Amino acid sequence: MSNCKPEELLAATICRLVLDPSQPTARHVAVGAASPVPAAACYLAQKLGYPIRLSLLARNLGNPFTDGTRELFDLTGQGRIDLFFLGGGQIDGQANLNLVGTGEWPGKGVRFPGSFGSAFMYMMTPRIILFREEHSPRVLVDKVDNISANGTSPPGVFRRGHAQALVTGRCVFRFHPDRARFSLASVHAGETVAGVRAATGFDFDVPGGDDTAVPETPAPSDQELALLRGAVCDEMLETYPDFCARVFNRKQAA
Amino acid sequence: MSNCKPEELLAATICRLVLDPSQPTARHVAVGAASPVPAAACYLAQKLGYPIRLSLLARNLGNPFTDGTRELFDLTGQGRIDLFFLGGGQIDGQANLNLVGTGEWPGKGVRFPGSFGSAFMYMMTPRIILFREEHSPRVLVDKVDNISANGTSPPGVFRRGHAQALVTGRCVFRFHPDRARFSLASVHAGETVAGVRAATGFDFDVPGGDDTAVPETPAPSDQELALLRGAVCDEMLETYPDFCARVFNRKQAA
Amino acid sequence: MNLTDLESLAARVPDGSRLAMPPDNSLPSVALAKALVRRGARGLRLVGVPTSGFATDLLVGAGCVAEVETSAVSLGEAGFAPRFSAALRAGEIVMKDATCPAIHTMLQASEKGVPFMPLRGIIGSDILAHRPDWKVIDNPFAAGGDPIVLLPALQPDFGIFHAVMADSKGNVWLGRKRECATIAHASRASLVTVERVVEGDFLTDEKLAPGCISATYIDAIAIAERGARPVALLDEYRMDTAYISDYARMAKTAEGFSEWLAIHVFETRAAAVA
Amino acid sequence: MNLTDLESLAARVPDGSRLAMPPDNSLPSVALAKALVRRGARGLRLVGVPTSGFATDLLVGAGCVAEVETSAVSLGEAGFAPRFSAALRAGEIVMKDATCPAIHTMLQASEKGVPFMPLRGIIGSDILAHRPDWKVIDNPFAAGGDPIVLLPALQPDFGIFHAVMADSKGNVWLGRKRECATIAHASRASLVTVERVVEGDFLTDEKLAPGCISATYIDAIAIAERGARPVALLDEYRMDTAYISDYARMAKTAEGFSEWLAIHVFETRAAAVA
Repeated sequence: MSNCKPEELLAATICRLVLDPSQPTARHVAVGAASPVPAAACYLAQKLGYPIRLSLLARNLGNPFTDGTRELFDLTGQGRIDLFFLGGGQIDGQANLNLVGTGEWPGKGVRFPGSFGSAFMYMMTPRIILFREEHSPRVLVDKVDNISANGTSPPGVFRRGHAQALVTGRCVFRFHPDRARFSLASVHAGETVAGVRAATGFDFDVPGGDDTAVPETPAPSDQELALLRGAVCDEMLETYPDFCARVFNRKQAA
Repeated sequence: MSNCKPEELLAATICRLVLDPSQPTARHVAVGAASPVPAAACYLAQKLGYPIRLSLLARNLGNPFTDGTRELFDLTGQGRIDLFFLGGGQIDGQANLNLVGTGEWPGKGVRFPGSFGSAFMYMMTPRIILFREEHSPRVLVDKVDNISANGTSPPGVFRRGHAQALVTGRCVFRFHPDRARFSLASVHAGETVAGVRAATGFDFDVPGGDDTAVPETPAPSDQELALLRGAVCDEMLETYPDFCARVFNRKQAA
Repeated sequence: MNLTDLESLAARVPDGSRLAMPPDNSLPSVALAKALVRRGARGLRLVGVPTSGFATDLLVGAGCVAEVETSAVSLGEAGFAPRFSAALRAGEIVMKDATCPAIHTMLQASEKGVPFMPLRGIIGSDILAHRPDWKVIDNPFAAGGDPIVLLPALQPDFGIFHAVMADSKGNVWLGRKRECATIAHASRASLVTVERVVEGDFLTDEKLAPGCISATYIDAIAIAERGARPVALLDEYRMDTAYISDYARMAKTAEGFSEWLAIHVFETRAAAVA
Repeated sequence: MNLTDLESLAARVPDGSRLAMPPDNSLPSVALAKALVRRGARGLRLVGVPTSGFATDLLVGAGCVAEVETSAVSLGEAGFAPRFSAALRAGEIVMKDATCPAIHTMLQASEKGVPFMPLRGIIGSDILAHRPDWKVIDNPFAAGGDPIVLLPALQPDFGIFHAVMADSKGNVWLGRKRECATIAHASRASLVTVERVVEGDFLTDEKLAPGCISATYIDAIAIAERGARPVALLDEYRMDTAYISDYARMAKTAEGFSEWLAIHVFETRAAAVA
């Protein structure tokens, strides 16, 4: 698997998190507009034979919603979306997300695009997988400057779920809502725990406190890679042409 | 006009109330499912040259709503419906409507179909014209057994309007929300004030207290009659075939 | 898609289920209502969206119904609903009167996943007085003294309606009758009858997609040709007023209704020559 | 129907108006945004439904905008919105951050004619902390201790969007993009650009009606061919990514933006050869 691209590793890794048998089954997964890697992960799960309904917000032709852009949020409110993906300009050690900007409100430092639906989706979806490829102290901070969406809620506040995991370009963290902390689940090939620690602005746990016990993130299997480059790419070509060209070296027919 | 049918007189009468210059202009009028006479009245106003938008709930083909049956109520909530028609199994002297039934709730005596949207429409529409062809002490009662929709509201309760008038097979009443009473505006040809009083279960005012000063309801003009029997009937044939056959003696082409 | 037959569709509805159904000016599945009568369903709680018609009278008459929540029950031009009226008089059903936009609002609250939604009007109506589950609060956005009604979310167990067609993916097309979309969104699951199933995916067709309800909401589909009959289906067929008048006449008595059931639902007896 | 030309449509929008507009994945009228720049509109308050894109960056850059209420402003693949970011940094606009379903909900409250509507989530987000117009109450339908957000009704002065076509009656068809219907219902009036006008009445066509917004909501219509460009229009044309990238590059500086305006909005300068 030495020729596996980073995006392929990430897609296969997220796919395993989606299929994690310790989690409630993901029957219906929604994927936001700018999320080709999570989309690839979900298509991969489908192609592996899991009957997941996948609603891609980014699809123009064949967009799954017939009640306007409101429908995703209504579906989620109804409890019909089991899993969603979120990222953030900043993510902190308590899994708070900042999509608004750095510095004073509303982003007097660097303004990010904005919260999108995060303040709702984070609390109303049973499972959330956080994904941010850039793993640096700039992104993974101790405390976000502004909270677009909070990682945990006080008792009594209606909330269906929390972050299941945070996947970055270097590693996989699990989130523990009971103590509002991340633990390191695996590091990607070529990364070390010390390296991850140096690149992370927040403090996190290592299971058993033993750095050497942290496993390497499993590489995609041959079957997974073949599916990603074949059937998954076929599905994604229309919606994510740039991603398919860059990662799978495939161009859409004119 | 001796050959004018009762429905034609009623339609022309309601048309004049719709066009009453002392009232806020009716730009958009909605007409409920079982209301051919009000529908004829509104079509007549259109054919007389008034630019009224008319939304007929009863239309199957070409139904004006594309957001489901909710849209009428949303439109009304938005303040976009200026005038609506209501009736009732019982109507009392304070303009309360009973569409639920007689006797104990929910109509242990005679059960009527139900309130439909009256409890909302009566309060949220700036102008309401009440229409009930049967004019008897059974229908026009002192106090309704059950209030489906109330004729007036205490101060502070959000309400856009009240009944403008009550049109029956015998007469036209005006409603005065300030004192929550009806006054007799006109009696139809062949009716007397005394006759109306005998047939009415509630007490009402006569302007100046002078029975002889109550005018006769004007008959339809030749132009109005011609329009009703021609252009208005053309519009109504699809939606109200039975009414058109009975009143205008016109049958739909097969 | 989950394509089954009409009787199996009816078998998916446990006794005591709460069913949301559109009335006769929308797309009721009269075919499924008849199948529920045949399967001997009991204790159903019907929600008329926002009113109730032929199918409700039929189910009530056949003893399938424990409760009706609606804004009106009527056979339209054919008059009052005879079996509903009789059951109400006999105290055989619980009646929860509402008003049309309140039904829509309670379903919209469920559609949105909120516990309640406000609605103007209603204050002063006896409907409100007889709905202890409806609340009046003082509008928190006004300076005070502005009462407004809050309605609780209503989540039916099943949405039941008839659509024109289904596609290979289990999406259904029913045109502008979007109250059925609200029903589907608000209900735990929907059971849908259709005139026909066609190949393809309506959601990829910009002309068809706007009149679709996606398979996400739909538990199972059965083909029932003329499944709305005697009610009209968009531009596909008109209301069969003779059929409804005939029903209204026969259903005036319990005996006449039984005879009608035998002919038109159980088909154990041939219809009398018209 | 009220058919006019593009510049007259822009002239109907007084300075200071609140305009609701869909973002780049829906049907923004970029043509009308450009006409508003040409007319020199000032003090506009833009509402992104539920986010904002190209047209918003353009209007902000041209100095037409006083306030932006939205859940995000972005050029999608082409990155952050450059003129919006610059104006925010310079304190030239008031920013009211929201979250997508909150925008929908505030418009739905207006659509329904209620002063507020509840929404789950949001509690704990700094968005709520910076919206004094949003309130938290204790859910009156729970036993206590269940806080929930109430959002006020938002009524834009104008809904602004681009549709595929209008008919002789002034109804417009835009397919599944129903957020535009919510915009139209919630706004005092809507101004719509279309690719073309066709004879007939869409509302009498069961296939077209579900994707229509009726003339009731629409103040005036102007034909603007490729009026969504550079944004995609359903299956009619695709997104012009080169056009957007070009914009994103030039709009990095105020000077580059002015040059872009001269070429693409005022057309006083020819476009550079690509």
